[in-house]
Amino acid sequence: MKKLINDPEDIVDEMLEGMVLAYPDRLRRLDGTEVLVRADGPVDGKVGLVSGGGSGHEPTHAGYIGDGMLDGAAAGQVFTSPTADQLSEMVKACDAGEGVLNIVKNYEGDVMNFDTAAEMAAMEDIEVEQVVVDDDVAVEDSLYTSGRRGVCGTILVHKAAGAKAAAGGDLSEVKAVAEKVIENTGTMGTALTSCVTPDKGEPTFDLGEDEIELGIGIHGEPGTERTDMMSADEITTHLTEKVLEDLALDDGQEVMTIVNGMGGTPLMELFVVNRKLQEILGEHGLETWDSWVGDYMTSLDMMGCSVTVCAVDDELKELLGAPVDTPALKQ
Amino acid sequence: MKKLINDPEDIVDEMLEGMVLAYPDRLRRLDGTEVLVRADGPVDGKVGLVSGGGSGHEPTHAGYIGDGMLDGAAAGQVFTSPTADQLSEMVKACDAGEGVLNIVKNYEGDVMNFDTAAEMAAMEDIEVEQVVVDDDVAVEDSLYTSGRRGVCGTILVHKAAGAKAAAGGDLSEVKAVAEKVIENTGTMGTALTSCVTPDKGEPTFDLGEDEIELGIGIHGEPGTERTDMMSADEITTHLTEKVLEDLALDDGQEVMTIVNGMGGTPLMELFVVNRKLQEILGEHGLETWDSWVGDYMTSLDMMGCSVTVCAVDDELKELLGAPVDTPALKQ
Amino acid sequence: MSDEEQREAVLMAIDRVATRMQDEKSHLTDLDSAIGDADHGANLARGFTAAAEAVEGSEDDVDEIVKKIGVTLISKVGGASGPLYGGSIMSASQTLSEEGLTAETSIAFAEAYLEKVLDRGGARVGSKTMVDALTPAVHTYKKSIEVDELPPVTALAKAVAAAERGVAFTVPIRAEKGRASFLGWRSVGHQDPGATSTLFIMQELLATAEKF
Amino acid sequence: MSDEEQREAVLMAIDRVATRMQDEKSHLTDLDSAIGDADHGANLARGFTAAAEAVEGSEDDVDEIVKKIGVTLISKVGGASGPLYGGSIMSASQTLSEEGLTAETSIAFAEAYLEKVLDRGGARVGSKTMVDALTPAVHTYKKSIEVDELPPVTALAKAVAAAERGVAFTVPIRAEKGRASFLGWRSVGHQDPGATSTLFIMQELLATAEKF
Ligand SMILES: Nc1ncnc2c1ncn2[C@@H]1O[C@H](COP(=O)(O)OP(=O)(O)O)[C@@H](O)[C@H]1O
Ligand SMILES: Nc1ncnc2c1ncn2[C@@H]1O[C@H](COP(=O)(O)OP(=O)(O)O)[C@@H](O)[C@H]1O
Ligand SMILES: [Mg+2]
Ligand SMILES: [Mg+2]
Ligand SMILES: [Mg+2]
Ligand SMILES: [Mg+2]
Repeated sequence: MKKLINDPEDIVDEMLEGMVLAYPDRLRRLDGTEVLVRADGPVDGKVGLVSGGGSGHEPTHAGYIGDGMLDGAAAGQVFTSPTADQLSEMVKACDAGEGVLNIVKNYEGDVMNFDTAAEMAAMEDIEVEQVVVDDDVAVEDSLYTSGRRGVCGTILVHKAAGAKAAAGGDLSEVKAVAEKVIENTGTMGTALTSCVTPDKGEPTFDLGEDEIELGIGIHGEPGTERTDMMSADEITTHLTEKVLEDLALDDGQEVMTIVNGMGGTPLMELFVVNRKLQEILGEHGLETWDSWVGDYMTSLDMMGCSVTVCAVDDELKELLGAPVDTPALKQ
Repeated sequence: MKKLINDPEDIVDEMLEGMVLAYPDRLRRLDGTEVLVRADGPVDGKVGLVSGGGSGHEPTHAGYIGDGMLDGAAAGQVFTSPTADQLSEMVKACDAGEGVLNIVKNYEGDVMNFDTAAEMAAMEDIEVEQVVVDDDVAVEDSLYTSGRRGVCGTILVHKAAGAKAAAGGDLSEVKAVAEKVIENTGTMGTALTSCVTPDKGEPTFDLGEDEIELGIGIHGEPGTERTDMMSADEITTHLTEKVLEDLALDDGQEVMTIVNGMGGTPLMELFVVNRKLQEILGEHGLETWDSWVGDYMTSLDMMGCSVTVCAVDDELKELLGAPVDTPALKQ
Repeated sequence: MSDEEQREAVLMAIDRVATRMQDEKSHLTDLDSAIGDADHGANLARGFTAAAEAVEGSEDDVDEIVKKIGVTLISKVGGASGPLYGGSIMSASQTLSEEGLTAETSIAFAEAYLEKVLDRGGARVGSKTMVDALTPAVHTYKKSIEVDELPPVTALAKAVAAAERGVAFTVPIRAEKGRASFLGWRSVGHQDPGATSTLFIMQELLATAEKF
Repeated sequence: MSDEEQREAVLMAIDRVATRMQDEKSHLTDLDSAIGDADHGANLARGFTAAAEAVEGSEDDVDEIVKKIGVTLISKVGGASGPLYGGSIMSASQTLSEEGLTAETSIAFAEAYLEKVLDRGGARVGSKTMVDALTPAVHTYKKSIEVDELPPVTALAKAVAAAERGVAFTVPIRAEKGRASFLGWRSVGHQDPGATSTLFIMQELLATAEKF
């Protein structure tokens, strides 16, 4: 394993320092924490929007701090949920008196720590609401699992809820928008290679030269199924059909899509996937209102991608299409 | 090798299709070519700005088409210069009567093909000027080489010249700005791994587990020197000192910087590099006016990064800081 | 045990656990690689080392020391295991506040701890989590003292043996909780990292108890 | 040779070269991996295959056919070798326009081709490029016919042998042109891909000539 790192123990700290140096006008670090907040926050009269989770998903989460999106993001150790005390510091720092919405991805660690943080914040009379994103259609939501994971669809939750908050929505309205996106979004991913965590320094799982993992998460966990290597078109078909099956959309439905790179896959290949994705959507009678292609929610250096489809109505189109100005997303 | 591709022969074509599907309002493909141009181009009264080169550097080149940057970009096969006939089609399509500036990276293939294209366009009475970017300080410019390579600094040439053209500069003014950036910019890169081209399907060069290449280009060519693996701080120091030595800047000089990922390196690590880069600049008495961190000019899935430093004055600050609206760069 | 001895025992235990987690760091991470995200070793090594440092040389009562250990784990471990280990230790520390560490309070502590883990995580025996090591250990400990009237150290040794069987039990079953649950049937055949670290902690508690 | 025979010879030659480039694709790419960017094989296989297809069954005069081959290479190869091979063939095709393919015009063609490569690329003998294979071949061919008065096929065989030595000569020297020049001293010890492909082309020309 070769990485541009010093001591693996320092990587999150040094990354955050490097981020603040890159965006000194935009980001501020809360003293003694791994939390970044808007340099000009909290924003008067606006509901605070915070997110967070393990590191290694960059530009998620702190890359989405800014006008029209997040007010704060907590960075845990690589793939490890941030701790409850840091989360509660973040919530406090992002409250302008209008309350705070926690956007949590559905992992037990994240949920348990955010829950505790919400309790701590409530004790200081901060109004806190929480939504749990679980867009990953690869995992069946049953009594026998801890539920579907939160993956790349989370970015759309940040975006839409962020736009609603920027437009002056109150906490319950912002939360309702977040939940609407969650209900209407599905994602499925694949890994061609395992990622290598700085700490372990070796691939998390072994994958043969002719194998891929389908239904991969974003934490270097193995996928739900291992298959033979396939062509880009076959892989895209597999991912997209699974997502569409889950969403069960009506003919003529407008959607927005993300082809998300896992970190180690060239942008070139993501466009190849997008080409097939759009073709399939057309065959299903769906209309693409907007499509994003790039690295939005990564898994360190993992090669692979995920396909996200979100059914949009007029409200969501307005919110997802609204201006946003963050290090990682501007429109 | 596992990649999200169908037939390696089709990858550039399919990538371009996928790009146009992702940005239908922004990009248009010239029929029968691998050239993308502004959907709303050529822009009346504006000098045309075009670039191009081999594919595999995404988001370079077509990702920078748009308001305030390029009017057209030609995509060659992977790491292979586009052909002269395509380049000349592009030049024609991007001329609004005010002439066209070709921004060429200093590789013999690119230069020879762009030269031929310029001759072809001149025969049709299009005013064409050309600048050749050679920011790579790793290669000594001597009688015994084909000169310094054009690498990530090219993005800043696109940006400044694009802003000048958008502001109504005439062809000679736009060219002068491009040359000013070229004179004031230096870049040096490192590879921790070789890239794998779709065609060959194996690493272009072998690199041991404890070795890295310094002075790497962006075409998967081996670097100028092979050394033992070092820490992020040591690597950053090595790259930055080499660039600063070449630029020989005065105390107090303002600079803008890019920490550019080669494609396979997580953003997390690029921020770790940025942290040290900014520290070193401070030690040299330089002032960072702006800093970019991300994948701007890649080499497929290569792991590694480059450090670019550009000395800026008031004119360049205005141009580099001007608004821009392209798929890959917005500000 | 005197107050002084109790404090010494707790401090020795946390030191031993911290050292053990450092030693087992890559072992635990390997287990977590197979069915999780390859961080369990780093999480616990970081957390218990910080916890040991946080209470080093403390003159507090044992319940305060134990609480401090829990709080430190909460703020240093993160992930799923942070709130489970840290939160449950913190919460269970209340059982020691009146009488310190006795045979009775140690049972109360173990029960409170198990309850909190079940509460917070929602796992049950057979979910392929730390609960599978913890439950038989706590049940055996309690029964050995209360019914069989064995001395606490002997009871603890039996509890460790029970935990061992719990760890082995996690191998052939399918995960229902934690990241391993995402794997579905593919989780079968792998040993749960959290159950394993629970066993290691208990082994260190036993080694400590044997010195007193 | 009759016009018909000339056309047949040129078409056979381009077919053979196209097939050869397909066969040597990965060989050339491997050479380019070591000191370039791993695309020379793909570039030439793509280009010469397209060129062969472009002129297949053509009824044109040989100079037109050769020109078409050059133009197709220019628009299909790209990179450094596209303008060098394609542009030089296109430009040199003029030497065949008056009298078609004769011993004299073949020398003129070879010289014009070499001159264009030197002109466009700026390399010289010893720059570690295709020029190192081309120069001795062209010089030998000319001298063998004009001075030694050997028949063209024999002269071509000598030229191929000279090109072989040129290829070998590229190994121990440092590159001054092309991507390999970026490597500085590290280019020493590697064989130049473009010189190698030049040799392959000449070998196919010889094999074709031997059939007529
Ligand atoms: N809901 C739960 N209830 C009980 N234990 C759990 C639960 N979820 C996870 N665990 C335990 O936590 C362990 C994983 O811890 P760790 O790797 O540190 O956190 P994470 O899974 O967030 O990366 C699992 O092996 C399992 O024993
Ligand atoms: N300036 C030059 N003059 C003559 N030959 C050159 C020059 N530059 C490169 N070449 C030849 O071209 C070959 C490489 O061709 P190719 O790999 O197709 O293009 P690129 O270098 O653009 O990838 C080299 O091996 C060399 O023989
Ligand atoms: Mg984790
Ligand atoms: Mg090339
Ligand atoms: Mg884990
Ligand atoms: Mg090449």
